[in-house]
Amino acid sequence: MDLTFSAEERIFEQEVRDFIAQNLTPEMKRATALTPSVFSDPDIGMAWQRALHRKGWGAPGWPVDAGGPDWTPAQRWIFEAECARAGTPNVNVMGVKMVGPVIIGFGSPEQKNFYLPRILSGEDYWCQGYSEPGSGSDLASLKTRAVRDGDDYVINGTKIWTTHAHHANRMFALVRTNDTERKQDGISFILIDMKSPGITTRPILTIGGDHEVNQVFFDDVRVPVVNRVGEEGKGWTYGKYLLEFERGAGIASAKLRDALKTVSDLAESDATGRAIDDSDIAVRMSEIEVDIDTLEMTELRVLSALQTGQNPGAVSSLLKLRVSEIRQAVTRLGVEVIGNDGLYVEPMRPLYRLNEAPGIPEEMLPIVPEYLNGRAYTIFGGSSEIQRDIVAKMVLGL
Amino acid sequence: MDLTFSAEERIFEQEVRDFIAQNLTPEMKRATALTPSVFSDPDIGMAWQRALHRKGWGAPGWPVDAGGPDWTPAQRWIFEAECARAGTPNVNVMGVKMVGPVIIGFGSPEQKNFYLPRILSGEDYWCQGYSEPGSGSDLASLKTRAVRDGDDYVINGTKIWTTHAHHANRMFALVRTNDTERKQDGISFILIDMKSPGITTRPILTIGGDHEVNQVFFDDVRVPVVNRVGEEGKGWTYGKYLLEFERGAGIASAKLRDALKTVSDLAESDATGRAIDDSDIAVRMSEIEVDIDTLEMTELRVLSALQTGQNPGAVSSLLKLRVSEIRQAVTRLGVEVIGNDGLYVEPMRPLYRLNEAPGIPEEMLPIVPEYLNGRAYTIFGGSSEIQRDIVAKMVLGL
Amino acid sequence: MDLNLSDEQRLLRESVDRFIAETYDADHRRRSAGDPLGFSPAIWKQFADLGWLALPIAEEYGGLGAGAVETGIVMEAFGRGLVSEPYLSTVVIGAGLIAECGSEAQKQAMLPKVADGSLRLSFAHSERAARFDLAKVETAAMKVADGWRLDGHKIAVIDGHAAGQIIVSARVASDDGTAGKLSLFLVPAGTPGLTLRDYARLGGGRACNLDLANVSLAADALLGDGSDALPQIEAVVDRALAALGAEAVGIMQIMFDMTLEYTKVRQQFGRPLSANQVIRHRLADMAMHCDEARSIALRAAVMADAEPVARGRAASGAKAKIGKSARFVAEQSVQLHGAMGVTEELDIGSYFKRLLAFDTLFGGSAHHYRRHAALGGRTPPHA
Amino acid sequence: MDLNLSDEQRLLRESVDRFIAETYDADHRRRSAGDPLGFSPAIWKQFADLGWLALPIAEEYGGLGAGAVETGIVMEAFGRGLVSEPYLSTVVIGAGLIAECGSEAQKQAMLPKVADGSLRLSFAHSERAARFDLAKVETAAMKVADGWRLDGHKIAVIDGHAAGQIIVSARVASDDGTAGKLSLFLVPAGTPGLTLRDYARLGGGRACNLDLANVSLAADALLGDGSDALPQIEAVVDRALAALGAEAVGIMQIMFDMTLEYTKVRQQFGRPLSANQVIRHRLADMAMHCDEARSIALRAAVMADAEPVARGRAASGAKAKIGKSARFVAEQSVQLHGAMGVTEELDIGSYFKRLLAFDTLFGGSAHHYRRHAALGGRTPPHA
Repeated sequence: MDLTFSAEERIFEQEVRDFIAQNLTPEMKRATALTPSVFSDPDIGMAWQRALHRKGWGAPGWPVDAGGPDWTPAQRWIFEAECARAGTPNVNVMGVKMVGPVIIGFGSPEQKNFYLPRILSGEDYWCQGYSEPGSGSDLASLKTRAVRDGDDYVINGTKIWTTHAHHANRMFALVRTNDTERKQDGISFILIDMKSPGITTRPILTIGGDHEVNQVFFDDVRVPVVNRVGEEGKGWTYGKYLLEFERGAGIASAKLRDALKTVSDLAESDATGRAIDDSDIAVRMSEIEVDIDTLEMTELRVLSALQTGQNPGAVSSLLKLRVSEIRQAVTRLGVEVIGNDGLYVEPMRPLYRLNEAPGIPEEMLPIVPEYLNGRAYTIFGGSSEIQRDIVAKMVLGL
Repeated sequence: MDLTFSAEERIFEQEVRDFIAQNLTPEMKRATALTPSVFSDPDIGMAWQRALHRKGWGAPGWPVDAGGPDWTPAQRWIFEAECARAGTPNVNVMGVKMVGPVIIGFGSPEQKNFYLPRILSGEDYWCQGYSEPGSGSDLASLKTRAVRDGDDYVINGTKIWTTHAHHANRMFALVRTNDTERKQDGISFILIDMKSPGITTRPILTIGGDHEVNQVFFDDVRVPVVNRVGEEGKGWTYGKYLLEFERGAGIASAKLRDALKTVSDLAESDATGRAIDDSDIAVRMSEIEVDIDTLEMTELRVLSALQTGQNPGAVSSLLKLRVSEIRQAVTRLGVEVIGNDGLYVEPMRPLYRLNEAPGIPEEMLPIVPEYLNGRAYTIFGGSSEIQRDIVAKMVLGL
Repeated sequence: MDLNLSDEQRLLRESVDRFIAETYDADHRRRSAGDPLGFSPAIWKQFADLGWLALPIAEEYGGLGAGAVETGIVMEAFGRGLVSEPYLSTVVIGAGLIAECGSEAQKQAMLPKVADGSLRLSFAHSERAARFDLAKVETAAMKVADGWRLDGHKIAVIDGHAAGQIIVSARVASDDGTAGKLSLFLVPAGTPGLTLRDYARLGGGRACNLDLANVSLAADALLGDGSDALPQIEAVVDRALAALGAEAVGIMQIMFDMTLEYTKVRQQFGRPLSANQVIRHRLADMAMHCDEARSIALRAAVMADAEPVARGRAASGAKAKIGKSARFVAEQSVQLHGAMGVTEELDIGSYFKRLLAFDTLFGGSAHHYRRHAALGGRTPPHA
Repeated sequence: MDLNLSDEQRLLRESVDRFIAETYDADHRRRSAGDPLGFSPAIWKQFADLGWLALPIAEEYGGLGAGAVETGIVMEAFGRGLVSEPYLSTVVIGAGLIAECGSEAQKQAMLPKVADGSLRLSFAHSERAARFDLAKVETAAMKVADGWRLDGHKIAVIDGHAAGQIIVSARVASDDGTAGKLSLFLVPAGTPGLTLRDYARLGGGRACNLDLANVSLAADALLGDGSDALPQIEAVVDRALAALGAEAVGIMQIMFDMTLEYTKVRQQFGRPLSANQVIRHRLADMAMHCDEARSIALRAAVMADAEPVARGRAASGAKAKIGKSARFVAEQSVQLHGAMGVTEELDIGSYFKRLLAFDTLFGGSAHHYRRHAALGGRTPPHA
């Protein structure tokens, strides 16, 4: 039992480091640091996606025949850890990690041939149309309707909390194609061109002042039936597959460690009057660091099980809950570290393109928006209350 | 708006202090300090009851014609606060505060004449027969049965968690006299002589090693029908009255402050290596002190409302929850203050009658048992979970 | 012993409650959020007319001679309305410092103007390196022939842009080169060498950073007689903490009320959110936190004129406890509002930010529990 | 990178699990609770026969040369069984100190005896005034003509009554009167001047206070060469923390399992406790805490031989984190067992006390988070 990587893995680690050193520009790094959101703006994120794609690393989780790099679980770990440490931008996860695997699993040959290369290359930018006003964590209650008319579906309704809909040229959506007794059975999974007539987008500012999510309206939007993935009425199944695909592949500790380091660096700087000399802040820094150590060990336990083909079991279901709580703890500590400078509000976005020097040290700018926006960690993607319901039922068998 | 007492109230305060100075012996004070339970042993508690009775203060909450002292809410506050500060023993609350008010409210003239003076004088010692094995917080599910036979009820069944049943000569109990659709309707309130044939008592040691509670078995125990209080089948109503009687009269902050002072004194002593110099302990001491300040203000707000005849409203319903949590926080801090000496277990009871000097400073002896026994604060008398259910329903209207 | 409101206090509460309900709706807030002034001079005038600006000022200077309890009544309602007028800066802190430290002439000159609404004040004290240590001031004041010269940097100067006079704390350089006494100076807006960098403040209103470069002041700019002003600053900040606590209570209560209502109305999985036991218990806890905050804020107000240790412990205890409670109520209000809670579309987000700003101002819970312990003789203040 | 158990480790786990399941039932515990020895010499012999006493001892001294992971496997099962045999005192701490500090002759003389079960050890280090500061020792050792003289008082000497040799820490008086080096001395049971005051230990087993009054020891009673032993004590205590963490994980898991089962079976208001959402969520949190404790305990074990800062931070981080998690799981297990949970009638109470003792041993969460921060260069250790 040991925590060190093998010689081959260390060679791979060096390859990742070299790649990052050659491709991560100072501008990309700074823009990422100054983004108070988990989503990088496309100009930053897609530049990084193109670099990854040139190297053949455009979609680490995909099978080889779809264009994936055929990494072991340990290699994926190393890649994610090095990216987090270096502060690389986030790519379009809705493409690479969400719709991509669904198309790979259930798409037609034509869909695979058309869409997958465009995800890898960064030509397409995807958004996700799941939530609707009023649906909340009860996703199956969705009401956006797709009615068959010849070779098209005609879509009417609205989606909300649509991350980067204002940047995306494509959306994958769950829509109601049938009224069935069991609500889940009437849902289909459909791919929509965002330039289709009848689509309008309304920005929603987050509590931190960022334009990240939107409401999208569909007014007699025609989508060819061939854009449906898989069978009609099976959309719910594909949506769930997507969640399972992600399961066990979660590598959150490295990013959290990087986020904590940002806060720790601030706390050790004169800009905060050396907040770290406040014993409360020092001790809470340790508490969070140990929580991240714990999370990392859990992730490595899962990884070890995966490496030898075992099922990691219940443990990975518990991770989302802790990850969101730790993220919130990091952002909260950040706010306390910057003290009075947390009163400063910078309304302009993106922060990495401000025209004049802000009233507080630049590196403090994302701290308060990150805390504010981070309240969503325990809400989006199934609230923590729902997650605990699921753990009780699925993991504890209650 | 002010926190100071009036001239008359200050005179009363002095009278209480004088009374305590003249009647609280060093032995009583020491025994109280060394009792890791909220219940004083009868030899201590009843000695204090007799002293109070001589002064006419045997039952502060009773009406004058029943033998109460006719105090204002402020006087009751002052009395409780001074007693807590001085560390007086607890009297038999099951008599004075529980069965007494029920007899006053619903008892027959014969019952009042017989029982009330014996409670005041300390001649009778009462225990409460409510809970049964399996009933838990669902009290109405009780099964102990009283069957009418001539002028007697014949009682069979068992009660549990009966505090000081091994000391008491009388029990008031809820028993089932009828099977009714609504479980609550078949319950009667009955007074039982503990020397009746057919009663046996089994001690249950608490987690702290104290003999405080018991299981009591009834095997064809005959109780005269005249020992029933009020109407048959109305016992549930009387039991609820008892809870309401207590409402608004809760003065817990003074005792908590005294308990915290004990821990604080230990923390400032060399016996704990001056635990208070540990900033964590100092800060947590402040946290608890502020919680007690808060509770005291809430109690004084209730008292102010009562003084002017207003209904204190919802606020008092929230108090039990906080009182039990603060109590647990005090006992927990105590354990951390004494450090390694908390590993010492003293199995002998009562602690104030040990034959030889213990292996740790005497004043530390009750600390760990108090923490252990104190886990019951959030369980007995309706668990905190039940209390929150009640607050949501009754206070928030949910 | 009586914690019931007096008749006058009840009338004051009704008056301010009514005003807030009528004036400060979401529309008003949206308008003033975009306003570079950050508050309304017209409303300020109304405050003056209603007597609120005169409340804690002594009667001999045109005030009403009321106390911290009355200030608390006003501030609690201001919290509910997310009022951004510079009341705390001007009336509680500014006028408070002048009353504590000022010479008779200074009091005569300024306090009546505060009371009648013609003078607004601001307190420039915080510096970046000091964090929340009130004694740590590096801004330097030098005695010169015709008065004083000030140099230094201040941050988080609440409402500085709106003030006719800014009260600036500085160390007076002593002759022997040791750190001198902490003194307060009146710096009129627009004084040469004074640069304000104004910004929108978290939770509403505005604040600024302030550079003092070779700022020349007349001899009478010194507030009072030049004795060390730290005790007076502490007294005034303690009263500010009590006032802020009351404001936080107002915010917590309205967030709780809104959340309680929302959970009853909002349906998920075919039933209201409030049908979930977990949410019912959470709401019970929120109710408890609101009530506790109310009690301890009241205590800080009632103790606002007690001797310094008792006053300071009451004020810090309240700031610390309300900080914790407010955080719980605020975070859970957002959580239970779901995705809508984390947008700028609902008021709940605005209240959330105001409570976050509350927690920051003058230091958070950990800082004030530590001060509470230190004032109680339990730990060295630096720990 | 591989956190799967090796085949040997899996076999060890199966063997110790089986032994615990067969031997340590509630009856066994009730018998041994009344026993003045507090453990069973016959079982100790079985431990020796099964090789567990030899586990972490180097092969050249009759051991198996295993590491902290193997110790953790044993300790986790011991936690489940509430084992009261002096394993930690003898094998982890006692043998560990001898291996770290002892001369070759001392190792040769004692380690094989530990491995074969014929020598039990105990570590007398804590003093009342020191609290949990490992460096704070007032017990004095004086060099005398024919050896050493020891005077002082020790408390919380775990398993002291059962030890053939007690390892006593003391300051060696230096010639110039300054505080001398921290040294360790082997004090055989029954040495004149040594008084044990033996008592039942919270959560099972026994401990004692120890008075040393003019205790004369031979020259070779000094463990090792007399250089300051603090670094070695810290290394061994860090390994003890890892072992205790594993023990706590075993206890937490069984408490959780028992509580989960109980809430499914126990009916209130006509349905099982586990039908309540609040209780379901609580159980989910308990499961999470158990799993987190397992991860961080494993980390402390895997890091047990790392360089001192990394090792110390891993050990203190684990002690602190498991302390918090264990407290939650223990308190909630009692809470959910209701009134029966706060009696001596159910095992849950015994496990509860053992976890409370765990939290006390070598200092609680606050102490260890502080050490973690200090070792990370974040705060002075005294803060």
